[in-house]
Amino acid sequence: MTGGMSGLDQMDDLYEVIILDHYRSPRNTSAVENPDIDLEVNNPFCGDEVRIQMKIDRNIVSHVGITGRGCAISQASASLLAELVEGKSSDQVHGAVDSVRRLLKGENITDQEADTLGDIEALQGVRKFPVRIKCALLSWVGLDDALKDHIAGVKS
Amino acid sequence: MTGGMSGLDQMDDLYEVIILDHYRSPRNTSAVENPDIDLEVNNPFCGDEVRIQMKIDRNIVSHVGITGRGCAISQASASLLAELVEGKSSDQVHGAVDSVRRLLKGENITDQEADTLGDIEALQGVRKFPVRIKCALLSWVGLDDALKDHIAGVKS
Amino acid sequence: MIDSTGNTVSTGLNVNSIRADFPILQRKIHGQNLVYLDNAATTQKPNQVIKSLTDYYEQTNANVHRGVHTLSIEATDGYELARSKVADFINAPRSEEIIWTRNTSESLNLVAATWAENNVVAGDNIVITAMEHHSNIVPWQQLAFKKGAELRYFAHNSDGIIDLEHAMTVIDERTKILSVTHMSNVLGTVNPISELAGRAHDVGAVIMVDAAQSVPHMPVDVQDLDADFLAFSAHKMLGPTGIGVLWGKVSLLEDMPPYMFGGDMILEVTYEDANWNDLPYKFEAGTPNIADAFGTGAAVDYLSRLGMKNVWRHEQDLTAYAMERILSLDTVKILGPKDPSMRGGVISFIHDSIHPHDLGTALDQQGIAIRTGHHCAMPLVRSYDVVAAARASFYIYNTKSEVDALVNGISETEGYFNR
Amino acid sequence: MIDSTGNTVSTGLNVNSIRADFPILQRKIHGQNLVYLDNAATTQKPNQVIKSLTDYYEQTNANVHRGVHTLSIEATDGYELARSKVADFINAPRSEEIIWTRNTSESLNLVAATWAENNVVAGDNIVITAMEHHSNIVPWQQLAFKKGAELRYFAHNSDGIIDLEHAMTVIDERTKILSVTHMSNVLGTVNPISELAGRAHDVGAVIMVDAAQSVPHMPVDVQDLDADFLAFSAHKMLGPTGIGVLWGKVSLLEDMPPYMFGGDMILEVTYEDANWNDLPYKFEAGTPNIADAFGTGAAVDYLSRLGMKNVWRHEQDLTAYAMERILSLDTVKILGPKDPSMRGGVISFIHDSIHPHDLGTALDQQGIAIRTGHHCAMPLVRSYDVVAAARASFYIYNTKSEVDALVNGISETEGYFNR
Ligand SMILES: Cc1ncc(COP(=O)(O)O)c(C=O)c1O
Ligand SMILES: Cc1ncc(COP(=O)(O)O)c(C=O)c1O
Repeated sequence: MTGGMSGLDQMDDLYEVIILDHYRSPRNTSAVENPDIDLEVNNPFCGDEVRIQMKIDRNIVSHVGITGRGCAISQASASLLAELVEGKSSDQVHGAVDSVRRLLKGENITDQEADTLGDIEALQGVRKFPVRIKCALLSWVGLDDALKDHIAGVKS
Repeated sequence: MTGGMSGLDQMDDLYEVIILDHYRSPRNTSAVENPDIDLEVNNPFCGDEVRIQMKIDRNIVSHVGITGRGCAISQASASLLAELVEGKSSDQVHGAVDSVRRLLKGENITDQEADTLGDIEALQGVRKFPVRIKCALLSWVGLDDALKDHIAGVKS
Repeated sequence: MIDSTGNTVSTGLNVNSIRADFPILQRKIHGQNLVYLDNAATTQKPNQVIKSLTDYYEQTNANVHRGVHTLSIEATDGYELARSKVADFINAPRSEEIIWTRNTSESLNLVAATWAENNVVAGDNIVITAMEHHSNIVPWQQLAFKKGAELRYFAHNSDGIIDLEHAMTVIDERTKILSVTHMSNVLGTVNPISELAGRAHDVGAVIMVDAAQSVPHMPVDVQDLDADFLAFSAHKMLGPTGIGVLWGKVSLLEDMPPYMFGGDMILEVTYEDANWNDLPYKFEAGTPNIADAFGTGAAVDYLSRLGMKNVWRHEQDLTAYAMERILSLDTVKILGPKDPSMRGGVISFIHDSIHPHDLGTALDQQGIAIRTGHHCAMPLVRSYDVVAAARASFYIYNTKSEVDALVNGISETEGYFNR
Repeated sequence: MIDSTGNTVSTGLNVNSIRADFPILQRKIHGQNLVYLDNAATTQKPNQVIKSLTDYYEQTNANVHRGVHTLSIEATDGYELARSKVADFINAPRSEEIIWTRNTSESLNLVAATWAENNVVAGDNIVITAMEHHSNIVPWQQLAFKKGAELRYFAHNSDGIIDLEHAMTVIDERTKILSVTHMSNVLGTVNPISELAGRAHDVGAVIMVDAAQSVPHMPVDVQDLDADFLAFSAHKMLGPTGIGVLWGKVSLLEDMPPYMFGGDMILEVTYEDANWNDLPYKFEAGTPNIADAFGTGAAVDYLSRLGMKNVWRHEQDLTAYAMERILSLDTVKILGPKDPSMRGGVISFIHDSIHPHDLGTALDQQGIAIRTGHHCAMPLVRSYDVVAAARASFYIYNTKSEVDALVNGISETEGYFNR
């Protein structure tokens, strides 16, 4: 069997070069000292686990560290997230999560959103593999919830 | 539709003339005073009920009274039972119940058994209608159990 | 309007073309055409439903959920699509409110063993009607025994119409749950669910609807009914055996403990403990009845295409005709409402000289299938001072000429036994 | 002996002719031939089983029990015939010991909620292995919580072979029930049931066998095993989804309270109380899954015709071949016994660089269906320090060339991810 016959090239949309690169060399993997947010999210069905640590300075994500184990999609997605959120305000993070959600649902995103997401647009290939969407969203949804809780906690 | 077209004549084996006669004019229906056995058997699924009262003198059934409501088969069978058991010993009754059971299962019975059963052989048409066998056996099985219990009670 | 074959065509159902969808209607019974009038027990299945099962097994079969392979993904999608079809069919607000069970009986048991188990305490009461099916009596009886609660019945009149005033007094502040049949499988009575729901909610109780005989036969809208739980079986509505539905409000379902444990209903398990998956999976332990969920979806499609209003009108029409024809015999008494417009297509009757069992055998000889006995409603049937009744019940494929066959069949039987 | 197409013919199974009975094997997945290796999740169905369902719905369909009409009588006879076929298949002494359930999970829950509910008290213990499926963990966990009893596990070694000596000490005088998988759905290990049964009986405990993975694949004789209860699912042995079996000894079943209430499980009901029907009906509330009982009978017929010894030999042969081929990859580790003769046709494996989920997607692109994840045995899978594994599992229609396709598929996937 050759690569062509085996049909694996049909997975190229799922496993974009950027995705595989982040999977193999995840960014921001070092632990964060005294994190304001320290979160473990997992999808027990697939066996994906991600740990997200962050420092928040006046609503700005100043430092992110991400580790985990799981499939290429969940781990690359978490690494892309780490890259994006550093230096962003909680509102900006929330907006980005929203964009990613819509991107994966196959809804249109604006050019401006696309600009913000940058490399993350590579995740859109996951749409063709609906069972893998959960993997892609895992860290985003977890982070969004944690950030909201954190902000609410600081305010109260 | 005529009787022939409707196929009802195929029921003639089930509703033998003797059966219908016993159904319409059941024998031994008067209540027994101070019965030694007073038994109600019923099949709630079909809605068949039979009450059996008997006096037993030194192992001999001296007097039987049977009442009930239910389908032609259950009621005729009970009436046939009443006719047969009067004057019989408990062993003879037990033997007759056994013959009836085998008759309805489609097993062979001896000429002597057939002699004993007499009119009761008319029940054998029920074989072709297996769901009705329960109706035919209702009073026989109940009586057999009750008689055994009675004998055991007298002995102990 | 009645066409040349005696079939109703005025009710919006084309019965001739419907009949062509049901292979079993070609069967001969004792050499006669099958006249199937046992629909309250279970209905027959159209080709469309049978084919949905065959297609599933020939093309899609796989275990659902969590599979990454194509068959598993397709099976999961189809299984969930069927769930959302059922949700639409009864106008459930959300698809995850539809729990697949084995049948109506399991749906009722599930609520008794989880919601009621958690909410009913000694001194409380549970209220049902005096015309319930055993499946809507015994789970509550047992729960009441266990909890030291009281099981209360409210009355109906001799026509089988429930006494709303009595109901309003029976339901009181200690009532925790009211469980009521939407339509009686013996009397045909259709009960006023939303009035009862109003009263239940006023006293802080919940209302469960046994819709085994309504969802198959009339438009049912859980929001209109103002119900909290509702149960029915696919096999009574053209669908396969072995699958039923419990609908419940999300807010109630979320607070309930699981009924069974294992497989898909779990989120995480350690050697020490476990926690539960989201709705509806929390209530679906082990491999579900996937094929029959597909079949239920096909049954819902079939009925939706006909339109439930048309189905209901057809049955009412047939019932009115049948009551008139049966009563013309003079030897037969019909149980339940005299006014056909107050009832569904179920007619239980008692012959003045022929026992139901003998009548059933004699009709079967003529190809006519009716049910006889207590119809799993012994206390009700006995309240009419009989231990058994005969029952004819109709569905979309039945015709007036089949009603005629029934009436002729009874006459023939009279002739036979009076010979 | 391997024929020209690479199919095993030495094991007494004619795999080519078997394959012709399974319509789904003609399916193309992403343009490739389907290679179905997810049989431990559910098996495919032969025409004979599919046809039994179609025949039932086209010719026989009716509600069972107590019907006097022909269809109901035929449906009842067929339903009971299927029960006795199942009894024969596992050598149950009596047909009424076979209770129809939805699946293995329900069978296990039933025993936990009835027998164990009645017999386990605070301070008692329940013993299971550390390799159970969630369905054989969580019902006991919950019961132990409720009763203040202890749930004990006994160990297995790194090869997945249980430690009998340890088991003998874990089982003690306070053990009320031992519930053990006959064959692990992750490791393939076949456990020594009769030894465990001996120990259980010595201390006065009963033993329940989770036979979900054994009855479909090997000869199982409940009397030889010396078991008290045994559970399995039709869908894992060529049969339809939505039906399973609980077998139990009559003496135990008779003393157990019912699990669900309603419909057929009742002998008599009054407004005040109810009493129960005989076995097996006491445990079958409501309209049963009649059609799928017919289908289960057809599945049992199919397997009996092949002979369970031949089925087992075929799978062992295939497993030995597959282990050798997979291990030749060097990148893959196999869980469970290294000796193929000690295991059934289930191979769970872990790739040293490709996550099971990615591997599953890539194999699916090549038409190969495997399962990935925790296989409903989270605690076990985690004990190997992973959260997920890939699993290939075999059945009567699988061939050595399909094993080759799997191995090639893994290589292709390595190539793809290392590009
Ligand atoms: C060992 C074992 N036990 C129990 C089960 C549960 O079977 P079901 O999902 O049919 O209830 C399975 C199936 O996954 C199994 O493999
Ligand atoms: C009113 C009513 N409730 C409940 C049931 C029980 O339904 P099932 O046997 O499908 O559980 C029936 C069916 O006989 C019924 O008619």
